[in-house]
Amino acid sequence: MHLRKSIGRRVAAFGLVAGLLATTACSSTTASSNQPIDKKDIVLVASVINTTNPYMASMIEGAKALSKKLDVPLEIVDSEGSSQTEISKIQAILAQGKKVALMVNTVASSDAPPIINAVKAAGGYATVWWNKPDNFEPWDQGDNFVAFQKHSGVESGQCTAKALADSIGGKGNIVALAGVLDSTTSQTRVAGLKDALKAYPDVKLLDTRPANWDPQLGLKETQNLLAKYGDKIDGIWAADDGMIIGAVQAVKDAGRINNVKFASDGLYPPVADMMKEKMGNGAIAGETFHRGFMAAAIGLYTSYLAATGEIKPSELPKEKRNSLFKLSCVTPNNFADYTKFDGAIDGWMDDLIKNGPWGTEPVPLVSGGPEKLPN
Amino acid sequence: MTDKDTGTGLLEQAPAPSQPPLRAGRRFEFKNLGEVLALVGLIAVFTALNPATFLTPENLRTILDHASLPLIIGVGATLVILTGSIDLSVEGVMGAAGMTFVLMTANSRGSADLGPWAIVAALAVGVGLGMLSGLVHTRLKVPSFIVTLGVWFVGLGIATVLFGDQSIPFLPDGGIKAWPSTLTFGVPNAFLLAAAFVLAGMFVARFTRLGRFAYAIGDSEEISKGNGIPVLRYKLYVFVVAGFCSAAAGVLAALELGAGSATVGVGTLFLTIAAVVIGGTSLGGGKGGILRTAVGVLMLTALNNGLILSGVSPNIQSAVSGTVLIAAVLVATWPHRSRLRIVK
Amino acid sequence: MSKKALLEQPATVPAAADGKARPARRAPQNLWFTVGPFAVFLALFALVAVLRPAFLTGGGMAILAVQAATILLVALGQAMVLHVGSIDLSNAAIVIFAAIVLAQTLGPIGPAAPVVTLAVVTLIGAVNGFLVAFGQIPSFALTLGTLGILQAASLVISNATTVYATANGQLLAPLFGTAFAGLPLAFWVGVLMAVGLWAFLRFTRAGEGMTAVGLNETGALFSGLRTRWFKVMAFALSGLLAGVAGILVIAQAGAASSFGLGSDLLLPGIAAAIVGGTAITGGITNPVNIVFGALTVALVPIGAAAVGVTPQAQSLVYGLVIIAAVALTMGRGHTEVVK
Amino acid sequence: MSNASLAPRTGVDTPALKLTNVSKSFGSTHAVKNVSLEVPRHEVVGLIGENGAGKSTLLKILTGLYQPDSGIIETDGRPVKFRKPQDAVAAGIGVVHQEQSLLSNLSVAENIAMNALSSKDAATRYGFYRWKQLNQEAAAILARVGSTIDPRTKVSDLSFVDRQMVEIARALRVDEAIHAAPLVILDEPTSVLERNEAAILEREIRALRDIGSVLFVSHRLDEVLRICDRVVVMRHGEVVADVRRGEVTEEELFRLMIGQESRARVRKGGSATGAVAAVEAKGLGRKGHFQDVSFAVSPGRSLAIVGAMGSGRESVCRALFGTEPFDSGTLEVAGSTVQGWSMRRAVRQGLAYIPSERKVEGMVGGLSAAENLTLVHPREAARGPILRRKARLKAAEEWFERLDVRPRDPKLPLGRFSGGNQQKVVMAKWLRAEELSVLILDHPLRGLDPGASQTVNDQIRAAQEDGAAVILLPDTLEEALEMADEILVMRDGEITARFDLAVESPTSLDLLEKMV
Repeated sequence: MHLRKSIGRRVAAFGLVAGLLATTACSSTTASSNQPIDKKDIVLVASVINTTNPYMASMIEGAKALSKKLDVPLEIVDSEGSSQTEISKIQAILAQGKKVALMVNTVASSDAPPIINAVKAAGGYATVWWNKPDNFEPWDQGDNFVAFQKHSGVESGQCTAKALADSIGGKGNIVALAGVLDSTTSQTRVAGLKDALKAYPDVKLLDTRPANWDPQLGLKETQNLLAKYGDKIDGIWAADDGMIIGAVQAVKDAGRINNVKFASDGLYPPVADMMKEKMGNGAIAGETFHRGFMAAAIGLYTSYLAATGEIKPSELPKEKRNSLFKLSCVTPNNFADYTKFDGAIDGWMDDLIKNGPWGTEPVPLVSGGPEKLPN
Repeated sequence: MTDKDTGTGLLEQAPAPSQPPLRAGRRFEFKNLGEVLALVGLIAVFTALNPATFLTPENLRTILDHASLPLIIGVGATLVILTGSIDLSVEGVMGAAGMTFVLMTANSRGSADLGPWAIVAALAVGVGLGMLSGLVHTRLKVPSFIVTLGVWFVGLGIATVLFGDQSIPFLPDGGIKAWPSTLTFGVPNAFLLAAAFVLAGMFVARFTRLGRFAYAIGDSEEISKGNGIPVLRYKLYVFVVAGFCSAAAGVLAALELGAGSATVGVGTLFLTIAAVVIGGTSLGGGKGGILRTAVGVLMLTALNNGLILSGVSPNIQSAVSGTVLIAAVLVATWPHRSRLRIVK
Repeated sequence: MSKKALLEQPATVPAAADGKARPARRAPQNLWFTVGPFAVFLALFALVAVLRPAFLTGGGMAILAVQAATILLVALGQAMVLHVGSIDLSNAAIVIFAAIVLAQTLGPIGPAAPVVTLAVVTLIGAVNGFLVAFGQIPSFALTLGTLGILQAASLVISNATTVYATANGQLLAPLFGTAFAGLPLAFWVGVLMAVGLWAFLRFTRAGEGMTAVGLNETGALFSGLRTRWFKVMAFALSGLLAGVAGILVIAQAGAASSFGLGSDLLLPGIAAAIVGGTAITGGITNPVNIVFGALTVALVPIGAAAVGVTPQAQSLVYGLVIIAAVALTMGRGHTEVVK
Repeated sequence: MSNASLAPRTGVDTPALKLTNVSKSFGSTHAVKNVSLEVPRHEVVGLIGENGAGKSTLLKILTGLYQPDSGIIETDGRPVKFRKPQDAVAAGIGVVHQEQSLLSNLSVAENIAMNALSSKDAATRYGFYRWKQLNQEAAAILARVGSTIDPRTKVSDLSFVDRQMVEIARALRVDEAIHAAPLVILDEPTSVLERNEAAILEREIRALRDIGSVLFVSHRLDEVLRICDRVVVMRHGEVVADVRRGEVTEEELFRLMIGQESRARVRKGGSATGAVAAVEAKGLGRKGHFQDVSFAVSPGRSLAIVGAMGSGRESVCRALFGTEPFDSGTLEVAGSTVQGWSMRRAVRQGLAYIPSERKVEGMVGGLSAAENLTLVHPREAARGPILRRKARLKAAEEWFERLDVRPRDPKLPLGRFSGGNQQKVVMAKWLRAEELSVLILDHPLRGLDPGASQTVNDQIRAAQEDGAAVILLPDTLEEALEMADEILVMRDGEITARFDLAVESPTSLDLLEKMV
């Protein structure tokens, strides 16, 4: 109860705050100017979920490469896995009064509306990657929400499921590691997996466990599944390569690396190495190819083009505003076709600038969203 | 934050005032039987539900393997909680120490190869972070809850900075990476290491000043001070020990994963604290022990494993663990209920 | 005579510690207790503003207020629980639960949805409090358990996916769409709550009773106060305020999911309460200062990004600043024993 | 402590402890001012003074918790400086604290050795405990005070008296450390002991005198005069008298202590004002605590319950107030049987309970005195649920005046008042009730100096005259004989005797006979 005697001070404190507010009061402009922005006023902003996941690291790499090519300054936002942090950091950059061309890999789909609203209020342009609410469409939000972009999750699941099922001879038992429980990306990929397995009546999906995109949890969950099903497991599917890294380790520890096949999404460099080395007699049976650096650069470049006025979002067809980009299915057989890209990021950036965001191999635009789940 | 009776010792009797002095020799009292019985009951239930899979050597090895990290952390966490403080920095320290270890031993990035010194360096990081927690807590009188919360972020930050923006550092196959999962006497090395930590912790708690003073401080800091115990110094030591344990767990986790990851400790904090509480160590300090925590860890690990084996939906798994936690504490504290009991 | 010493030592008497605290230097400490959180916030804000003047001119304060709004509500609820000497680890899970319930009910029942949501989560908070007070389960362990249960409940009712508030979203739009003195209405809702709680603690018998419970529960019990119900009330308030925070989540994002926006408010909430001068031991709380605590906690990541700290080092900075801020502002309780 | 020699010290004439002009101040208050005193070998020196006279500060200086601002402390003729408690131990000073200072979750042996364990000791090697040796040493020391407690017992499993024995054994432990005669400081050890236990303690103190010397701090003048060879009186931080036992009477000591004449003690019986008993217990029992307790107290009358430790009288009082349950018999308040009895209901029925553990149970130290005063019965301090802070302050000021509470600032936290003034506020908190019907007092004078005791007793009488029924658990039998209209004697949970003081005049001896 040391609270008394302090009303005077408190009043003074509020006075100070009020003064402070007065200085900042006139700031939140609603002028969502759709005027082209001069190139030298633009700042590229790439917002990633964290900085330690290989996919995110690749996104950062791509953003940096594009920034260098375009000669436009870049800011990286690390969300630290938290929606709260993500939104506040993006807003902090907007608060500096710069005109941003943003690419954001949202932590959760519900983050998209507040981010878009903030960008709109600051007169910037944003492209959202991977997650957004289903009913939150760019064409309803005006030009500042330039586009939503992703690779098809269903396709990814189908791709890898097919490769995995084939590798075990169309017969056997598999288990699946999903991402965070409420993630649409994970859900679409699992839906794709299940859909593809319909063509393989002899392949049984024993169990699906969430491993939160995390290698450590991938390891633990795989250990549990191995204990539960023992030698019954012939294949392990994961919604992302982060988890497959843990799963491979668990299977190695169990001494079954030659008997279990893996399939997952992303072809991260470490997994690419495993595939290349034909680890465990070709244990990595299937992957998808798409790259964080490509996604980040496509997203940033889309926003950048809108910001400079080179494209006018409202005039774009719908598939260019809610877009699905090509995803390639990788097996040990066609693996060599995809190794060339990782070493040539700069060259790819040149292609991107030449061909535009929708027409650059190996990830051209294939169709428009929203993604349909298979029945 | 809890300085009153929050004793949760299963079947632990309330001090009976009229009792004649008891014969001592507390090491084999029946007090621990409550938790052990619960563990046995849990095993029985899951064995009944999964007759073919639960009680297999392979699954038991999996449980022991999964128990090893929380067991190691539990040693430090129990000591800290015995003094009446709490250490939330576990996951951060694990991340920082794990990354330090991976980057300083032979790895795919080739950053450095200091051989065994990498382990020393990683443990030093843990000791340093433990010391940071302890010093801020004891010297600046900031509650341990909030200091270690801050150090959690500091540790994660260190791990993230070390990770940088390069590729994942992998440990080469074979060699030290295979050690944790190699079986000795049919048991994974990781668990043997954890068992060694638990035994060492029990020895410290019983036979050293550090352990005895931790109990004393948890009972009453004022009285301990009056008895000449350098309270602040020993609290600092306890945090250093906790940092050491977390770092050791971080190294072990990195070895098991075979790669560097800033979030290598994810999920271990609440698991460990729940295990400490279920084991019957009082969050108020002064009551409980490391063996109790070990039993608590085995209970929770067996529970998680058993739920997966029984095919319980992952959506409600956290609810089952939460209910078990509440039920365990409720059952343990029910005999202590009284109109005057203060719980915080 | 020791043969039958029937007089029980009251089992809960802390053997010492009472009355030995000798708060010398009362006046200056008291002054600092009053203005500390504000001063720390001002200093940090000034630092950011000097290093990056654009932050000030670009409406940094408004952005800060948006971020601080939910943290503030969660922190106020946490502070009420800390005030009676307990802790609520489940209140961020309640935020998400409330957001999901609201998102699902907003369409069907419109304006009644927020009311229903608040009633449900207040009840959840009250159940927490009831189990602590009457079940005599330590709050740390109990709310750790309910945290798990609520997470599962959110996953189940949302079917483990994102739930959208499809209709009647305009009901909540003014919270972030309307500004007052440059700051969004949502923030002022939090400030209003803070002032209300301040008045509640200062001017009502129930508030004073809660203070008494936090300072010395045994003493309050022997004075015939309804100590148990005060605890239930504190937890119910925590649930209610978490529910308001859940409403803000929907107002801000229009959708909610189990691990989405609002799910990570637990630690910032506790940090904001303590940076706001709340004593973790109970009985010392100034809700108005928690406004500045929440602003400080919200400022650190924004400020660090604005000042240009590399992304990798930002959580390092966050940890250090929070420790320093708490060391400067926290309410050093009624005893000299710090746990 | 560079000068603590391990060799046995010689020279019987040098005092065990000598203070010369020791001063200590906190801010502008001089807690201890130019204190000089000696404790010679093989003597028991009494130290008395009102609360706040500086005794506790002096003790803290002697035990190394405080450092004096100036002055010299000598033990065995050598000047010493105590920077920490271990230094005092090394110099052969052991303390039995006023409040229990044992670590209840550790064993007896550890507690006895704790001071030594926390520095360097033979019972540890490189920081590792040698339990066997530790237990043997403890058993040896316990044997010296005639106790047979197993040193491996956990302290929380011990009875109160056994704990006191452990405390004394621990104070003796210092002489193990220096192989010489110890100085044992006993800080008001009898204030929490029952009379017959106090007798045991007296025997102990005499035994201690044979092996060392004793500084005995107390409030109880009769006790000091009985036990001590010399008495040092402190007032306002200074030594105002240093006299041998035969040279003073109790009244003179009282005058020296509080600087005024002692008021004559006159017993004044109450008179019943109503036909219906304010509270009546009929065959009240609680398993394992007390059984078949029956009594009735009418408004305006007072009942004292006496008994030794373990008599169950505290439990009875707590059951009356709803703090503890009872499982047999009935309780009637104002003529009607109570159901679902709880503290809250008791308070609403006009019962008041002043617990002996004042700081823990009786008050909320962190709240201001005014807030404490109106916590139970707000009356004019609140309108409905809303507090009226000004009205409250005014009410508090009136009570402060009436009870002479010092300092006269009801806005200060109650924890910062001295014990006597705290007790006055705690009394006032209950006396404010309009409907006060039963006043239960559990050791109301514990730890109070004579001046404050008188105020408290006056208030009890005043309440009684206003029609409250008083139930008193006195510290001493004299207190019971002085205050009560009726005395119940309890032993082992049962009533063994009743005395109506209007018709009979029992002596202390009569009561004691029924207690043991």
